[in-house]
Amino acid sequence: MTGLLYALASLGAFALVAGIVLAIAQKVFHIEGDPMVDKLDALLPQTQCGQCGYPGCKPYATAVACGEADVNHCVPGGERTMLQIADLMGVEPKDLEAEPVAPMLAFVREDECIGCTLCIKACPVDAIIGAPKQYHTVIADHCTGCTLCVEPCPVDCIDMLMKPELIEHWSWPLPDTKRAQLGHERREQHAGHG
Amino acid sequence: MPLIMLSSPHAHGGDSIRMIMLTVILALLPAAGVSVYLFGWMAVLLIVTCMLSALVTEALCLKWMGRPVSTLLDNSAALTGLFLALTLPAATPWWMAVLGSVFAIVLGKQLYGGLGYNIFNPALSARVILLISFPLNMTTWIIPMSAHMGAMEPALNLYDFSTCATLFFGGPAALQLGFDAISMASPLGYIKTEATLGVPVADALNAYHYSYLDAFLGFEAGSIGETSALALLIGGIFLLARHSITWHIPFTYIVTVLVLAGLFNALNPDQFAPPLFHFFAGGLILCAFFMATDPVSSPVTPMGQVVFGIGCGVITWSIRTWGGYPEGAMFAVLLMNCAVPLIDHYFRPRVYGHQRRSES
Amino acid sequence: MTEIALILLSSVLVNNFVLTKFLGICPFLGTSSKVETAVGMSFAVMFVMTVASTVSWLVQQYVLIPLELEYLQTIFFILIIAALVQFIEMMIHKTSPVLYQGLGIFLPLITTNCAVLGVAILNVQQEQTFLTSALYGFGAAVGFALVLILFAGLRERIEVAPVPTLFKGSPLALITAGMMSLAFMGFSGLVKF
Amino acid sequence: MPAMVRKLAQRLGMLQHSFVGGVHPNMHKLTADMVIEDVELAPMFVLPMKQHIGEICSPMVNVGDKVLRGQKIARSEGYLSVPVHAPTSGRVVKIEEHAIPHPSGMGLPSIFIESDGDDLSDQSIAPISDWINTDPTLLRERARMCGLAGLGGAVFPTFIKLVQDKRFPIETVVLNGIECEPYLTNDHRLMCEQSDAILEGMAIIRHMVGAASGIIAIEDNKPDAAQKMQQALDARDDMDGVSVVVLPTRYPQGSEKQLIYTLTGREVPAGKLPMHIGVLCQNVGTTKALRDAVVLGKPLTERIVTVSGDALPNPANLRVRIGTPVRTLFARQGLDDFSDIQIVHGGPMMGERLKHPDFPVVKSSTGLLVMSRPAMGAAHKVEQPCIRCGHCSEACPISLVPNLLADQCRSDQFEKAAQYDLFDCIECGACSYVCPSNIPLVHYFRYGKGQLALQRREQAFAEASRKRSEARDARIARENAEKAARRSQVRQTHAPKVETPKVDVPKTDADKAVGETAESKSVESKE
Repeated sequence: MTGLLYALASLGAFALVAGIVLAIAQKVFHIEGDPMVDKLDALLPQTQCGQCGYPGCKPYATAVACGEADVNHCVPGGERTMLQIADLMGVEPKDLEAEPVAPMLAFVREDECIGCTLCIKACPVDAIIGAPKQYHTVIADHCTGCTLCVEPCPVDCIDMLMKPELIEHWSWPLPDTKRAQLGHERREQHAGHG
Repeated sequence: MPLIMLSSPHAHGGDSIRMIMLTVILALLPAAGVSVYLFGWMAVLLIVTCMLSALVTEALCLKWMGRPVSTLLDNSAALTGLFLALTLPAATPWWMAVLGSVFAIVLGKQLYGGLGYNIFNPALSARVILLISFPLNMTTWIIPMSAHMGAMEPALNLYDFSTCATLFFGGPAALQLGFDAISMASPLGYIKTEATLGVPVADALNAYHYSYLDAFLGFEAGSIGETSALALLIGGIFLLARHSITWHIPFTYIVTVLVLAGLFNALNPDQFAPPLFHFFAGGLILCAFFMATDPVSSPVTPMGQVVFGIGCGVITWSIRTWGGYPEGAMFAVLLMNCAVPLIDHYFRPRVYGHQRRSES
Repeated sequence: MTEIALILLSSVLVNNFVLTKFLGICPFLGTSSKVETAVGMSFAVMFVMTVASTVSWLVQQYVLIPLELEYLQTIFFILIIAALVQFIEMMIHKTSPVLYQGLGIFLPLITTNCAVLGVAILNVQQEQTFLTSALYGFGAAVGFALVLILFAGLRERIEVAPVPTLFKGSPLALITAGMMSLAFMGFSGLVKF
Repeated sequence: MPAMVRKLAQRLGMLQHSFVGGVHPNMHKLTADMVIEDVELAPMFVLPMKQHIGEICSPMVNVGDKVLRGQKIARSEGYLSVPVHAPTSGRVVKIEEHAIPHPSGMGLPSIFIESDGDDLSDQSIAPISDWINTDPTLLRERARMCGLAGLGGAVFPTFIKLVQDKRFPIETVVLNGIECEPYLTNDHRLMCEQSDAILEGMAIIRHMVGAASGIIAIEDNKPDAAQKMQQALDARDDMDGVSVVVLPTRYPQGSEKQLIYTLTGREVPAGKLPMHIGVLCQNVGTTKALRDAVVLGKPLTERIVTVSGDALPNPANLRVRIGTPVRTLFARQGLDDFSDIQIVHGGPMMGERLKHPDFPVVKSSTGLLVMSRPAMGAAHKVEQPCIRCGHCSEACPISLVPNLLADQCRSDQFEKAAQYDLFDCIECGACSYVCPSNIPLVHYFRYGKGQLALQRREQAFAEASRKRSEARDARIARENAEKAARRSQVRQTHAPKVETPKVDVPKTDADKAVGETAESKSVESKE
C-alpha cells in the first residue's frame, strides 16, 4: 500500500515539476501570431485575384499556414509557387487545380470606354487610372493580369491580352536530353518549343 | 525553321565515358596479369565469370528499366566486374562471384539510377556484402604459385585447368581437400592474430617469413588483384599520366596511412606495424588508386578529394590496427563514400573574385 | 581521459544506435530528406538525449532505487523525455518556424524515438556512473546526428537521380541505410566495450 | 602541373601568374594569313535598334528620309546605351521588326536603309587630331556619340569604361589582342595590318584615363601580330611603360577577368569592374574604332568580321559595314545553299547558333561561321549521365563546380545554384568542351540563370503589387473612416442615434465601399 502511495506521490510530484518548467517555457517562448504567414505570403504572386477562393493573397497565406487550405490553390503562381509552398510547409506537393495560364495583361479599348470607373474600383493593385467620364487606361507595368476588372465593365471594353514577350526577358529552355541533339532536329521541328 | 535550342560551345574535346572506362581497364591489366601468374586458371575463371555476369546483369537491368541496352558499351559494367574479381580471394566459388557481380550491378548501381548516380563504389559494396555474408570464404587465401616464403609450397597446381575448374565449380570438397590444406594467412591477417596473442610485430613478421621484396612484387597471399604493389603502381601511374585520375586521393590516402603508421610505429614498434608493411599490405594500393578514385562515388573538388583521401587513410589504418577485421581499406572507402555529398558541399574551391568560399 | 574517448568512439561509431543497434529508425528515415532539417533534428535529439540520459540516471539513482520503484522506470523515463521534447518543441517554434514546419510531426515524435528511451535504459542496465551515462547519451546522440546528416546528404543526391520508379523514396533510402550499416560494420571490434 | 603546385610556385614568384583551368581547343585559324578585304556595298542595310548591352535606342529618322554615312539615325535612351549610325548614304525605306543574331530567333525594331550607291559621308563630326590637348571628358563624349561598344563580342558601351574616377585611378591599360576563340582572326589581322592606328587608339585611351602603364597582350599563336605590334610600339615615342606580352595559348585567355589575372595577378572582385582594381581592358578592334572616331571623326559604321567555318568554300576576313545582311556576305564567299549547314554568330566556344541566315551584321559580329552538320553534331552529342569525373571543375577558369551546378539547374534548385555562384559563370564553355558525357553544361547554366532572373523579376513585381494592394486597402479604410466620421458628425448635429463606425474595415466591406471613393482615388492616381 505504501509502495503504491510512494509511486503515485513521486510520479505526481515529478509531473508537477515538469509541468511548472513547461509552463515557464511557454511564457518565455511565447510567439505572436504565425510567422509562417509572412513567409508564405512572400511566395505568392500578389495578384490578389481571388482565384484561390480567398479574398486575397494574404488571406490565402493565412489559411495555408493554419492548415485550412491546400497548397495547390494559387492559379497564377502555377506549379512553381505550389512547390515552394509545399516545400516550406513540409508537405507533399499536390497537382494543380487549374491549368496554368500564360501571363496576361488587361487592355482598355479607350474609344469604347464610357468612363464609369467601375474597373478602377475593381482593380486590387491600382493599375487602372482615369477619372469619371474620361477614358481609363491600364498601367501595363502594374497590371497583374488578375481579370477582376473585366467583369464589372458595363460595355465590355476590357480585353485580356497576352503579355508581350521581350527579347531581354527571353531565357534558355531546359536542354532536351532525350535526343541526339542535331540528328533528330528535323523530325522534331513541329513539336519543339521556343 | 528548326526549333531545338543548341547552346554554345559548338566544339567538343572528344572525350567519352567509354574511353575513360577503357583506360581504367587497361590500367588494371598489369594487376590482372600478375593475378593470372600467381593464381593461374583460378584468376582467369574468376575474372571472366565476374565480368560476364556483370555484363549480363547490366543488360538485363537496362532492358527491364526500358533503357537502351547499348549503354552496355560504355564499359562501366565490365570495369565493375573486373574490379570485383580483383578484390576476391582466388578460392571464391563461381556462385559467389556471380552473386557478387549481381549485387554490384543491381544494389550498387542500377537501383540508384545507373551509371553516374551510385553512391557507393559498386564493386566494393558487393565485396563487403560478400565478406559479411561469407566470412570464411572471403578470408581464405589460396597459396599462390610463387610464394617464395618459408615452407609454404602451393598445395595445388593452379596452372592445371581441370584442378582449377573443379575447385571453382565444386569447392575444395570436390578435390577431397579442406580449406586449411590449400590456404595460408595473409600478412595482415597473420599480424592481427599474433597481435591479439601479444606477439611483437617484428617477431610475427619473422615467423611469417615476410619479405618486402615479395610484397612489392606481389608474391604473397591475398585477393587476386591486390597482391602486387608493382603492377598496381604501374597502372596507377598510367592513370595519372592519362589524366584519368588526379593525384589528390591516392596521394593523400597513402600518405595518411604512412604517416599514422610511422608515428605509431615509432612510439611502440612492438604493437604497431611499420609504415612500409601497411603500404604493401592488403588492398591499400588497389583501393587508393582505383577504388577511392572511382569518380562517381568520390568528391569532385580538389579540396574535397584531399579530405576524402585523408578520411580513407585514417579509417583504413584504424581498422587494420584496432578493428575486428584485418583489412579496412574497403570499409574505409565505403564509409567515406557516405560522406561525399557533404564533402562536395563544404569543400568547394574559392571562386574567382570571391574572398573566400561562398557561404553555404 | 582514454576512457572518455573510448566511450564516445564506441557510442558514435562502433555501437552506432541507428546503424548497429537499429534504434531510432523512424526519425532517421523521416527527417533525412533535407540536410537542413536533418541538422535541426540532430540538435534537437542531441539536446533531448543528453539531458534525458542524465536526468533519468538521477531519477533512477535518487528516486526509483531508494523508493524501490524500479518497475516504474519506463513511465518515469518517458515522462522525462516527453517534458524535454515539449520544451524543445516550444524553443524551435520560437527560434526557427521554418525548421519547426519542416520537422513537422517528427519533432513531437522524438518522445517515441526509441533511441532516446533506449539510451536511458541501457545506462541503467550497464550500471554506468553519472558521468559515463551523460557521455554515453551524448555519444549516442552524436552518432545519431552523424549518420542522420550523412544520410540526408546521400538522400539529397538520390533525390535528383533517375531511380527506377519502384524504388523511389523509402525503398532506396532503406537500401542505402543498409549499405551504410554494412560499411559501419567495418568498425566492429574497434573498441571492445 | 597540378593546380596546387602551380599556385604555390606563383606565390613564391617562381612562375608567372596564370588563370586556372582552361582548355586547348583545335584553333582552326583558317584565315590567319588572309588580308582583310573590303566588302562591296549591299543594296539594303538593316540596323537593329539595339546592338550593345543596355537600353534600346529609338529611331530619329522617318521612312523616306535621306541619310548620309555616319549620320545618327537612332538616339540612345538612358545611360547604358550608345546611338546607331547609318552605314552608307541612302534612303530610309521602312522601320519594322527584323531578326537579329540572337539564339531565340526573335527580332528587334530595325531601320532599313536602301543604299544610293554614292556612299556620301556625314561631315558634321569634326576630326580631333590634337587629342593630346583635348579634355578627356570631350573625348569620352565623342566615344559615346560615335556609338562605340566593345567589338570583342560583348558590346559593352565603351565610353563608360573610359572615365577618370579619383576613387579608382586606372594604372594599367590592357589591350586585348588575345583572340582565343577558334576560327576567329579579325583581331589578328587588324593587329598585323593596322598596328599604328591601334597604338594611336591606345595612346588616346591612356590620355583619357591617365594610366601610366600599358600591356598589349597577344597569344603565342600569333607571332606575326606580336612582331608588328612591337615594331609599331618601338616607332612611337609616346608609349613609355607599354609593352607587348606574349602569352601561351589557352582558352579562355581573352576573357577580361582571366586576362587581367594572368597579367597582373589580381582578381576582379565579384560584382565589380576591372576599373575597381585599377585596370582598363580594351579590345584591339574597339581601340582602333576609338581612334577613328577621335582622329577621323568617323562613327562606328564598319567592323572586321571573320567569315569562316568548315562548310564555307572561301573563308576570309572582311571589313563589313554594320547592317549588311549576312546572306550577301555568305554569297560573296561562295555559299548559297543553307539547307544542310549550321550558322554560328561569333566563335564556336561562345557564339550563338542561329536558325537562319536572315540577319544583319551587328556591332558584336566578330565572326560568322558556317559549320557542317557532322562538325556541329560532334559537338552536340546525346547527353550521357554525369560520371562526376571532375574534368569540368578542372577546366573551369573561375573554379566553379559545373557538374553540381548543372544538377541543381536541372532539378530546378535555382537558389542553391545561386549559392554555388551560378551568376559568376562567364559561359566560356570550357566545361562542356571537356565533358566526356557530352552534357551541355553551359545550356543548363543559361537555363538556370534565366529562370532565376525570371523568379527574381516576378518576386519584385509581386512585392510591388503587394505594396500597391496594401496601400489601396489602407486608403480605402482611411476614406471609409473619414466618411463615417463625417457622417456621424452630421448625424450628431441632426439625428442623435448613431453607431460607432468600425475603423478597421475588412476587405469585403471595403469592396462594397469602394464605389464612394473612386473619385478621390482617380485623382490620386493621376498625380
